[in-house]
Amino acid sequence: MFEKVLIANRGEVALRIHRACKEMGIQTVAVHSTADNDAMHVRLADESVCIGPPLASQSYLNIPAIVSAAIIANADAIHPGYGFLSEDANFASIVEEHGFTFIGPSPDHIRVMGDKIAAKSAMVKAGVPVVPGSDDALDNAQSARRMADEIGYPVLLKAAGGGGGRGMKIIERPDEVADAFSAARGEAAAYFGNDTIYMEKFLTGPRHIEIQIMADNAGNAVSLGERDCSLQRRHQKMLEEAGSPALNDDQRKSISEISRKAIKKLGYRSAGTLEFLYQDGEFYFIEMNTRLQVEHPVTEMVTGIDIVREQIMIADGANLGLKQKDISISGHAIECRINAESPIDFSPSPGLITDYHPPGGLGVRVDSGLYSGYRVPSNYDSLVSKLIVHGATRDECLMRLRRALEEYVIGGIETTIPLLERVILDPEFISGKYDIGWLEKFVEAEG
Amino acid sequence: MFEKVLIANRGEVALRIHRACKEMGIQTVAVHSTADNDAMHVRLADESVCIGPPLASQSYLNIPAIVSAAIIANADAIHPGYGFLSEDANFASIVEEHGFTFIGPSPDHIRVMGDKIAAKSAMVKAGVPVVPGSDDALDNAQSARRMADEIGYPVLLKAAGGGGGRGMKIIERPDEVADAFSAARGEAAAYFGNDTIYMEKFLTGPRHIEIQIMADNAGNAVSLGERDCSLQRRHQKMLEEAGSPALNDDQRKSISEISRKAIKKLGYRSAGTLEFLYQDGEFYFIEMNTRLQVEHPVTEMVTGIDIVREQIMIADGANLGLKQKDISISGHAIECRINAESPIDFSPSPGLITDYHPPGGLGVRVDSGLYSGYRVPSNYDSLVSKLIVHGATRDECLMRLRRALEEYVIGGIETTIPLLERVILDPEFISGKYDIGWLEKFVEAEG
Amino acid sequence: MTGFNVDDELVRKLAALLDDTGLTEIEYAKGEESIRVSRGTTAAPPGPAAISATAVAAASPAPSSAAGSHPGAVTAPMVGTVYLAPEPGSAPFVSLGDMVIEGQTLLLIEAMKTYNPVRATRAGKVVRILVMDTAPVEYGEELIILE
Amino acid sequence: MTGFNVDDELVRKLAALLDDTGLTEIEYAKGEESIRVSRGTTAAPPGPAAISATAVAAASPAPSSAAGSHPGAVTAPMVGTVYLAPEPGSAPFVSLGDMVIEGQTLLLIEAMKTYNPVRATRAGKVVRILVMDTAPVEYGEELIILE
Repeated sequence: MFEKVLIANRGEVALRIHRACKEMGIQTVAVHSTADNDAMHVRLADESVCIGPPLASQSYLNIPAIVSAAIIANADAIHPGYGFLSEDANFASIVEEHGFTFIGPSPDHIRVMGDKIAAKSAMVKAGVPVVPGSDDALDNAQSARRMADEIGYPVLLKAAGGGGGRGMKIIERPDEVADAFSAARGEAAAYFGNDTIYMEKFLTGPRHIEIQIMADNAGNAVSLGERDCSLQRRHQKMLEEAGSPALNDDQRKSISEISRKAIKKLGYRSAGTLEFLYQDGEFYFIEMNTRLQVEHPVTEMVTGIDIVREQIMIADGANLGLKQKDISISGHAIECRINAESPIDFSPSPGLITDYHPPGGLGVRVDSGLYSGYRVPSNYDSLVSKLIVHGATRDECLMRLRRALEEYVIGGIETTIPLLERVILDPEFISGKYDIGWLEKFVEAEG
Repeated sequence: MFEKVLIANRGEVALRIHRACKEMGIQTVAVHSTADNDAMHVRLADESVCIGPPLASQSYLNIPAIVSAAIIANADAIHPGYGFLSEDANFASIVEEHGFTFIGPSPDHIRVMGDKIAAKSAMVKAGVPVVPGSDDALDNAQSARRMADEIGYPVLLKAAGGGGGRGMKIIERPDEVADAFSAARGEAAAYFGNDTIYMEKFLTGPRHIEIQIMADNAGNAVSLGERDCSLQRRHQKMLEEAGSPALNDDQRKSISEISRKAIKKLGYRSAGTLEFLYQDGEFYFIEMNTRLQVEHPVTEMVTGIDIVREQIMIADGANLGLKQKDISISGHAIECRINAESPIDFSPSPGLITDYHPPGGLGVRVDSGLYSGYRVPSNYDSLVSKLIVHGATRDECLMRLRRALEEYVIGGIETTIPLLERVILDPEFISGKYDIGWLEKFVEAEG
Repeated sequence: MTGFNVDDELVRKLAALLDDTGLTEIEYAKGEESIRVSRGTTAAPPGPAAISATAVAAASPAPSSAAGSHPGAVTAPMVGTVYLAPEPGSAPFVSLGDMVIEGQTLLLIEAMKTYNPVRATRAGKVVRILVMDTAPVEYGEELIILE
Repeated sequence: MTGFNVDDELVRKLAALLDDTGLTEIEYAKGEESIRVSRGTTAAPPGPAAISATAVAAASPAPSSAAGSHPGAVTAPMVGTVYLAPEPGSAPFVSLGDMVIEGQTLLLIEAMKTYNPVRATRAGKVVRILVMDTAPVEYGEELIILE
């Protein structure tokens, strides 16, 4: 087993990794910028190395600094966390070239999944459903009509050179195809100087559902079930559930098994997540994250599996101690992301934490580097705490979440707790009937 | 369902009950002495009523004050917690006479189990093993010898009128019986004016193992498995485990089933605990607690069952939603009791909490009313926090406990955290080979 | 051994200097001798406000602490329901402006069907009646103020 | 024993100087005599001390914050290993007491097999060398002090 692991990240995930290491008897090295001298994981780590100034490009994204720190601290392995260098295939290669173990998948898998086209193509080959559409440009209105009839309405026309909605047309009915096609082509030519047009299925109100997978070097692969991350604002997830209130057992087993088989076929190693859009009983692969996810704790709460511990074990060469039949989902879990920002206009709110009291009791977990007297730096992501709650049922979980949010005291800065409290009291949210556009509408309606 | 529950207790258990109520949509009424005006559960409760001065006899043991508070607050039910009035059959009767529901067993069951002789006799009838011995006085050395041969050596002679070790003799071998009997009789006569002598089996190094049971009004009864509470100092439990490191699966199933059948036969209702001494593969019933136990969370962690919630449901007339076959034990859990006292000489250490930061992350639960700026009153029990940790295995649980104790910051008062940290590093403790005398020896050896 | 010969006067003088100047530490050395005096800042308790932010208001007012109470306040000796008159419809025991003597019954508190008289702890004039008839009261709650 | 003859006036003067300058400590020594006065910052943040009680010491010293660093300090621009001489066995780039000019190489920091010269940011005299040859350094760590 590794004797010493360097944690190439900051904030709550650095603390998460530190805790997993300590629980395995592994020493930890925290690397940090000067803005994080007083961060909790830096204080708790066995060793710490300052690697640069606050600017991430000169510290948490600074590959030579991180590798040098690993060398001088004599670490055995590097855990990249999420964000920063966690999906940088080049970083993973350099780490391995210097004789350290990268706690994650192979650089090749990171590279393939980092390229959306290559990832989609690899997943199609591995039997994973993707958003139906034309891989080639549409020549004329007739071929557009044929394609639309094949995919099923509504469909979306997109300009190859495009963006910003220009050249995009939604087609609801067959008789709209011809006009829409020429309008889209005209706009595309006018705005981008390129009239190439593609078509794909248009999802009117999809949910974001993802599958947590885990695989070892020996080809064993398991699925730890789904997470529903449809509650998003500007593509940022705010609250995640396991399991999804939208799926029945057949659906969750089916997509779970499709994902498991795919990563087994791909020869993937370590933890990873397949992200899907889900609508009307169908799943459409969008991308794969080749790293730990922010929302991994909800899966830990319902499966009882310590995902970071398993990552470290697999990186150390151990085989998965679990088979698919050993994995059972127990109860329901929800994670709330608590950000240091205004719950009204989402402006950042860094600063001194004057009071801090996390909720406790049965079924409540807090992953946070906050403490009373800590100063939240203005240089990084605003995520300062994750509140994760487990219950025997979704109802019980929601009631527990409500009382836990009420108990949570974070003084001195603004946080998104008041918004979360309002969201979980909303009847639509409680009913589970929300898609990826729901939160934006909720926030607008409030404003 | 109840609309409003009055919590007739203080400290962490009052907070525990408050949380369970809030998670069931039930309003809470905190009753408190003037020493607890600033207690966390008083602050969090929907309503609070001051019922008297700090002295427990005039507040938390003051039945008229508590019942009056229930009347003026218009509560539906009263939860007694543990300690104070929780095992006072008279209180339970008065509560019921005034039209409130007592969240616990019937007054009759409390009364029977509160009388050690009656409890033992009821348990014998219900098929529960007890410490073998003479129910009647021993007439002479010959009958003492016969009894000792029957029970098996070593045995203990006890004076009926006795106490303080006077008149007590341990007999290791048959040839010691005659001398020991006359010596014990002589001492008993001299010290207590009563030479009546009983005999029971002498346990040289027992463990304290208890079974958590739960039963409803319809006669459904389940066992939630065992807890090992052998780590004690002066009969005060300090750390509890579920399951016991001393039992194999057959043993735990056997005593669990014996206990379940007994309470079913007794027609018991609500949560309860059968306490046993355990030695050399045999269990000996000592007493039954007809209330919630301090250490109930370890059982919650391994079964996933919210015991306080079930208590409330049963009191409200619901049947147990569980059958014995639905109950499975998952992983291992340990609770540490953190007391406001010196970890060296155990002198009380009440006072102002200047810093407070509980540990977080996966598998860690904290039940505590402490907060930064709170003043621990000197009037009550020194228990100020319970740290409960769960792991897939006992080893994982111990490693997690270690890192959680390291993270825990309680400033301004002395606590038993340093002692707990030393205990869990001790090889004998880690091996699980400790009996009810172990901790006293450990503390002495340290001193 | 000569041991120390601690100079009381000097320590007291330096302590006074700390006070006057607001310093937290003074250290002074000369040859082999040195002295250092310091005073830790008395830390203000950070806490309660934090929690209270989440606490909901209690249904009944919190009892006034002894420190804050009026010197002439008569407080509730028990939880219960206040009765200002001996029977429904009859005149109250006391009214605003009444002069009362020590031991005079001011009101009743009913607790578990028992009516407990609350008596004046001293002679004086009833200047405030803080509770309504049939109101619930907590232990320690102020009922009447005598002057 | 003669004891001290603490100079009130001096203490008061230094206290006033603390106020004026915003310093938290002044230490002064002359021959056998020395004096130090300090003032704790009022309202110190409560947190870090609490946590640090559980934190283990870092392997390498924490970098001095900008506020506390010596004005003539040359700090490490990167993490790495210090080399005080261009090659093993050769003379060091600089020695104590040397006068250096701006831009002169003071030492090398090796990071990922690259040797990066650390140069004097100003002319001056080398009054302290704070690192040993082949020592690991953090970003921002003080290496050499020029005066």
